[in-house]
Amino acid sequence: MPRVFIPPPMRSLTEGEEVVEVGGTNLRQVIENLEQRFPGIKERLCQEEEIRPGLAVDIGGSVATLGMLQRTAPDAEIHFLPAIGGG
Amino acid sequence: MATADKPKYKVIGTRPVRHDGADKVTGRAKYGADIKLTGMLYGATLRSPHAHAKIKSIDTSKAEALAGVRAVVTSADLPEQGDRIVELGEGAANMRHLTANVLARGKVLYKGHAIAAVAADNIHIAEEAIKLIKVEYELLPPVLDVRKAMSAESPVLNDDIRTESVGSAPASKDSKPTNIAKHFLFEKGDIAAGFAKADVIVEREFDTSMVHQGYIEPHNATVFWNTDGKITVWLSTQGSFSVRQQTAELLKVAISNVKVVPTEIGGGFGGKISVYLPPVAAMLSKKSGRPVKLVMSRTSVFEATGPTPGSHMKVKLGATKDGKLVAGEAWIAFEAGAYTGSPIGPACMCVFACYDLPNGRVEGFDVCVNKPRTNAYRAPGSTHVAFATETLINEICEKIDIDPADFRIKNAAKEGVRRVDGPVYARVGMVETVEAIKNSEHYKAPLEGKHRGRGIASGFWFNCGLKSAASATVNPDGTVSLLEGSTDIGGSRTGIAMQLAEALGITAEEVTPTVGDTDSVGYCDVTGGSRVTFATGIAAIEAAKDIQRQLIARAAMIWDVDASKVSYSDGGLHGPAGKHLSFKEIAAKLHGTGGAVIGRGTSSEATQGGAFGTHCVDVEVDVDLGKVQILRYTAAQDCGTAIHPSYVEGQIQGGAVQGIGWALNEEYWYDEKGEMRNATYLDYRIPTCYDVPMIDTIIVEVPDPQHPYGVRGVGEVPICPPPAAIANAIYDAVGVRMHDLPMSPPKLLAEILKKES
Amino acid sequence: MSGKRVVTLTINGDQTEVLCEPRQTLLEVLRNNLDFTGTKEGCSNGNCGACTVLMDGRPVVSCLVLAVEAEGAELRTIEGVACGSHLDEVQSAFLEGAALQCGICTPGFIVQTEALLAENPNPSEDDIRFYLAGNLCRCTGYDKIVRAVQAAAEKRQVARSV
Amino acid sequence: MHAFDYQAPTTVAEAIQLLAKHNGTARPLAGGTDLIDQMRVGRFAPEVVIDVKKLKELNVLSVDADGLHVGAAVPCYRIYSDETVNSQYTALADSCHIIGGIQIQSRASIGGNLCNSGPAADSTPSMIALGGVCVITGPDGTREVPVESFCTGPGKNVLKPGELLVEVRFPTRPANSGSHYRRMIPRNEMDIAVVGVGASVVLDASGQKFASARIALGAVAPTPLFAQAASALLAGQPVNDETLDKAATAAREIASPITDMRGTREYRIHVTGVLVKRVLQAAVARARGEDIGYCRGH
Repeated sequence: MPRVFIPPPMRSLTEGEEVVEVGGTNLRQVIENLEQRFPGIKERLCQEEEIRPGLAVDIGGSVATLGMLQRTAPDAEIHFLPAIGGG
Repeated sequence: MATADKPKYKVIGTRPVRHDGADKVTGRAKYGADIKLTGMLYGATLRSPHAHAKIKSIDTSKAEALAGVRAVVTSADLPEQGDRIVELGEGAANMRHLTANVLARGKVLYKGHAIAAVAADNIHIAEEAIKLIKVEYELLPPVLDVRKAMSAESPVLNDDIRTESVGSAPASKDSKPTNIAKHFLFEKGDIAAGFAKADVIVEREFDTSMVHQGYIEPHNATVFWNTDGKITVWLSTQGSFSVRQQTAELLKVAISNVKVVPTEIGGGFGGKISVYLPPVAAMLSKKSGRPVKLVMSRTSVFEATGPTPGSHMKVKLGATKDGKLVAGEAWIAFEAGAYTGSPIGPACMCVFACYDLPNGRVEGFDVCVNKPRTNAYRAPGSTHVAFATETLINEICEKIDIDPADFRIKNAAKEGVRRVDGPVYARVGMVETVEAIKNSEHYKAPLEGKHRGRGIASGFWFNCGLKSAASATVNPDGTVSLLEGSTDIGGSRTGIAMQLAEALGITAEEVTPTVGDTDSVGYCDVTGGSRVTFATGIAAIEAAKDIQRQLIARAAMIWDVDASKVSYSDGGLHGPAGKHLSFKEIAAKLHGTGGAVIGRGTSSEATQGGAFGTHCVDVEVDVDLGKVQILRYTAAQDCGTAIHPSYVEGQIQGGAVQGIGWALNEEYWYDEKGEMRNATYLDYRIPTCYDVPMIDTIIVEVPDPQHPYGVRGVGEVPICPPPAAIANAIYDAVGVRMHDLPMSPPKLLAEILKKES
Repeated sequence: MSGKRVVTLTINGDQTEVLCEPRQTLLEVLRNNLDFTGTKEGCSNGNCGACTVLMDGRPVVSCLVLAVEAEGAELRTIEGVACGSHLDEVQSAFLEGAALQCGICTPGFIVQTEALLAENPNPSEDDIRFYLAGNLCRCTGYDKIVRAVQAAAEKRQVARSV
Repeated sequence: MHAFDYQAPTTVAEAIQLLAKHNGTARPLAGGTDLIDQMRVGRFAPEVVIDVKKLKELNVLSVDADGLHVGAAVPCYRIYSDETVNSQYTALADSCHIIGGIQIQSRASIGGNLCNSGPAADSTPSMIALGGVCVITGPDGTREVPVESFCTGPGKNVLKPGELLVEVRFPTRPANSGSHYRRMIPRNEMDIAVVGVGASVVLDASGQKFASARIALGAVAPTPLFAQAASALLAGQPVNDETLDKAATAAREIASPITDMRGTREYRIHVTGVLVKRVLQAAVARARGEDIGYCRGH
């Protein structure tokens, strides 16, 4: 199952868990399943069913470019990070 | 320097003359300010003389009455935006802030903040009209220091900003507004246990001043709002699609009503992404019915575009006596400027990114102050933190008596290492760049002479992928016309054309690249993040593959064989029984075999691995004046695969010299009223060619597996190491450690005198 | 009293008349009135050199010259550097040496280099850097520009000795 | 830019008549490298701009029994290209070589530099050190003012409405003399002096003692300063570190600089001492006929 790394401000929702294993073959499923287990988490990550602007999701070392549709490999690590712009 | 098993390329790695070269050495190339349209009016902008004030009233009547004035606009002419956050390709923007930055609404938040604009028959009339606009202000105390801005007593700039974080609960609208727009926290391992294992711990505080990208071409925009509602924008920009979206959102018109025609662009470095002039010129055009051109003055470019933040940082590192890093901690506050949006996120993610740090904690703050809203500048945020970390690394090396190159190699980030912010590195080239420096003639050469010193430092940038599109049409003479949408700041169209040529087996000269407007080419994200040669390159390669597929079908038709029996390689088609058609031969047969062949390609999923660089510098310090001369400079960088080595070298050299400027003399110098007192090239001192030596480059090639030819972006990384490398060299020369950028003569002299007494 | 006047001057060998106001700089008149937009505007106060033109053989920043002062002057702009369709040595050295990135400073550098090489056909690296210090480039770090000037000087020396 | 009239008189009399007629609302234009920018940013808005480059008296660059005559409109490049200036009035050549870049030097004049009356003007300390005298012509005739008395404040000088600076005259250089100007700038070119020092020295026949000296300072007070006490104390003293240190200390004492974006007060005072010593050393070397190996800019 993908391993989701929980940013510190959300750990109050995960009872302090820093890494959560949760099923799903794309990001939408992963976030829905997270929400099932830890209600309130989706609102922190999403706005109108899309990833919040300003937030980047790193899946298996690559920044997700397909948003909620991005595939999540069974062994993937998922990180929520500040979005990065370049010069 | 290349890896041993480097693939054989025909075009990649050669140095053709760039396709836009002839126009640029003869003065024919058209940049934004060169646009001239029939009936065009010239605009001028009224800007705030105050750093922080409420606007009580604006009276434009006298300006409107001046002969030759055709239109006047204020923020009242732009639609209300409400609380909308919009993703703009390379970052999200709060539209309320974006529109207020374009034309102040209710408040001015920095000196130079645009308030109103005029379009007139010529620039002189427009400038006279500006003086006739009367604005009544209620002055507010300016907030200029990042730490003071964070205190509870500080005046608050924006009444709609509350602290946000990744994954934080949305703040209640009833809570008190603050200047701290963002707060990020990253943790890895056990920080206390880590420091407990350390034999040596160093902790220092660092300050850096706000600095500007300093591109030589001022911002510009020429806009015509036609009677059918179609708006055409000509300008120099790093992203025509981003300008289209920002302009449409700011004017609240459909994206399809805005066409952006990118001109040649005179430098950007991250500063020509945000929109300042197009919506204003658009409204002036709508009101006057004529095309309107706006061009910023150099002073406005400094005062009112998007420099990179000043910062205050506290960084602590611990290592064992045998030279292993065990823990690191960083506290970083960035001046966002008037509105949120500093690169504090990447700064937090970069601060320890060069190293395998088992235990780390990084906290960062994005803080509003009465200075222009900051924007991206070459590896945004990474140079600040490299200055801190890389000088601490050398301090540790001195304490435990280990060569700074060896220490870096021993602790380098490499494949499989987890960054403090979480992700794990794929194949990267940090070790290779330090080794390249360690083995360089420069590093091995003895440095003699009084008050001379040598320093090294490393730097990191992520490099991004994002979205690109390209199309390519085969011409009957066996050449290809390539159309892509990445505005070309430094020769990228040639780098992209070379990848297409390589994929088709033709020469770079046989490809004619054009940067298209937003109506003629598929969506491309901005030219930034060192992404264009990578991602638009992939799109061009995909277009080449699409051409190959179509040509295979044509050849199969000509030879009357099944397409599966035809292949494309070495610049031609191969069929059964030795049948062969060169690219040129098949190109000549297109008209009779079904007409045009147009290849299309996009790139959206590929994201780059990071890039590293390590620099070595020799300096000489005039200890009586505190002035530093750069004697020798060598920069090594992992470029994956260098497509056009001359332009790879050029990026590294240019980035290094920008970093030298940042290190020694560049700064926004504010008086207590919040006025930038050095908003000219005379007193904002970017290096001249008399300030720097030749910049030697070592191209390290550790191919990025995510790109067919192994490209890694080049542009960002070279600005990161210079300030730290120079600080380390200054220490080697005169024994003082500098923690404050720029390391200008008065500051360095004060430290030298302190040490002597 | 501040009325327009006709200024007669020679630009790249062609005599030209232009109607302008005293307050118009030579840069503005070249670009806006005469469409010589190869001369670039970077700072308008003489610090970047992007607007360099040769006036009676001397390099000047055209942002700090009034157009009316150019009455009777001989100007050479970037548009007059190439000989017909042939690039001159400086232009081709900049191209071959990749001495430009964004290109906005390039016309100023090329015109200033023409002045340098006219005055000093065999400049040292220090001579080159000193002479070009009034031209700012933010992209290249100057390395390839200085090398291109060296290459152009060499090429001219060779051409002369043949 | 605001609207103005442009006049290009061909005689000094005509120029003075124009200046007098417009009584303070006209400004002379020589190289324009200060004036045009000042008009662009609105610091000055003269009704008439009087181009003085067509006046032959202001284009004089010659030597006679009275010494060197430099017309107020002679551009820097002509000055440093002149053999006499280069060999005898070297401080002036030093200054003219570093005012702006080469392009600026094609136009900028020492007359303009002086009349702009900036505290940091690069040529003024050299002119003071070389004993320059301003020749001023106006409706009431011609008068002479030593360069050190010309500036009266930042942007202010002794010129009365209708008066025009025609030339600066420098006395003939004595034997065993040398001069130098250098400045501290953060970059190596294209900067305004943080501190500028000009000095002229005359040595005795042995070359080991100062006969006399003139030291001038820029950017450390509202006007460029003649460091009278520092200059006077050198007379008769041996050329050694101790003597130079004394002069440096005396020069520092009259410095009253401000802190601004170019440097702090403390820094400027310190640098005044450093540069006085370095400039005197170079002037001495030149007086002895030695090559000072001076590197332009840094």
